[in-house]
Amino acid sequence: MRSTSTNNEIIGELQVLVFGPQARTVGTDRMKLGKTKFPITADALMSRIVETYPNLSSSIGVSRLAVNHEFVESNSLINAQDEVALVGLISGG
Amino acid sequence: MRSTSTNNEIIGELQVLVFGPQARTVGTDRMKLGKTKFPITADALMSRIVETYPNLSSSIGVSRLAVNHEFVESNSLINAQDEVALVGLISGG
Amino acid sequence: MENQSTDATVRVRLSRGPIGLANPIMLSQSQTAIAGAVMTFRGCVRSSEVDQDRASKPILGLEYEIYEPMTSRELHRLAVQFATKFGVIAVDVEHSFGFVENGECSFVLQVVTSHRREAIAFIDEFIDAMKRHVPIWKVPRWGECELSS
Amino acid sequence: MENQSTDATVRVRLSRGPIGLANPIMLSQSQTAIAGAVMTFRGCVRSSEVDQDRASKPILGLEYEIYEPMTSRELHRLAVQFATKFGVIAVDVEHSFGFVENGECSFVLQVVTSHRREAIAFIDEFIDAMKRHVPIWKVPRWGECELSS
Repeated sequence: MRSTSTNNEIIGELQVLVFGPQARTVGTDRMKLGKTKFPITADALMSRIVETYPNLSSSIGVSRLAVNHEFVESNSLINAQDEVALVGLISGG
Repeated sequence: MRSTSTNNEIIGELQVLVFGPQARTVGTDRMKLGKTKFPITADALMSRIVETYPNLSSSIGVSRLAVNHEFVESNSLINAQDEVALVGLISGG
Repeated sequence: MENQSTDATVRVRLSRGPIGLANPIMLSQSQTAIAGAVMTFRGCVRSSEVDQDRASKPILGLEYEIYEPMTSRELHRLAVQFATKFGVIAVDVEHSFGFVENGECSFVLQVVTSHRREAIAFIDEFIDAMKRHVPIWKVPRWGECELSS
Repeated sequence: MENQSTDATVRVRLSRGPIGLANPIMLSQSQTAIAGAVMTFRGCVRSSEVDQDRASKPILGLEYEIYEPMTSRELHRLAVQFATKFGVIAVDVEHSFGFVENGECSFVLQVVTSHRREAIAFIDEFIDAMKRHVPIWKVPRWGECELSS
């Protein structure tokens, strides 16, 4: 994670882990969102993901974000050092 | 089964098999109902069982009769040569 | 007592004494291809039973009585009935007769279906029906000293 | 994410590749004394899957992906949650990661309770919750020739 800090505001690239069918859809297991302003809410991050990877638009509605291995609410704040994963299209069992 | 026949009416002893807790209650696994008039309905037989073995009155309500290894309705007719079993207080599993 | 047919493989057994680990149901290749859920229920003997006064008392085990061939027939009839109802692929029912010590199992029900929901519904409804309709009786062997005077 | 405690024995494992017959849950003497119902659910890979066009197509198997340690944690959290809800004695969860060929099993859930109803409810609700909350993904390996040009 490379980031630059200006007046307490951190701007940098955010990597979001992605798995399974969604990883096949985007062609990577590590999505990269450049010039992300931290902190960013989960909701805002979801919007940025779909903007950057429009192929995910059909499955984003059944997806949630996990931050540091825990699901977060839509208004949770994500910081530059957090590990972020998109958890969608799960199908255990 | 010993029986005597008079004018198409058969009178004889009917043996009714009994199992499990009910067999313990009556102290036998083969109840004997003397001077039974055949054919007799299942309902009438149930009444005779309770008259003869009053200790069964608390469990007769959850009991059914099986004739020749099949459950019968209350108005079914039982004949002298049938194998009759009282099926109550069952608890498989 | 309608005449039912089913494509399910149905097996029923009565065994003297406790039932060990059940042998897995053997499936044909075409059955395996659609078998998504395999469920096994084991009913085991606990170390106490409720007596006539509704008090919980220690037992050594349970004595199971059956009434053959009616017991096997009723088990088979119910297995076919619910296998048909839920589109079951295969079912295997095994029940003990005679003495089963506490800690041991007296009943093993295995069912194979395409999806979980049918397997769960089959097990639930089959056991309910078995407890109402199948001639199997249990008698506790109480754990307290029996006077042998 | 409340902090839950339970007296249940809870075990969670993730295993590479298919899961064979599960090892029975080991119980203590005091657990055995009250264990009346032992249920096992096995989820197995069928020979076809529905593709994006809703058509059923043959597969060689399924590739399971997990996201550790979150996958284990979520499985454990749900096992404790529903074990507490249903007064479960012991639960054992095993799930595959990596490739599981069709005909093989990828998920085994064992639960021990005093009575049948809690075991059935546990299995039903745990699996529902798992399919909603636990990060496990499956990707079909289609059975048709893959061009290796």
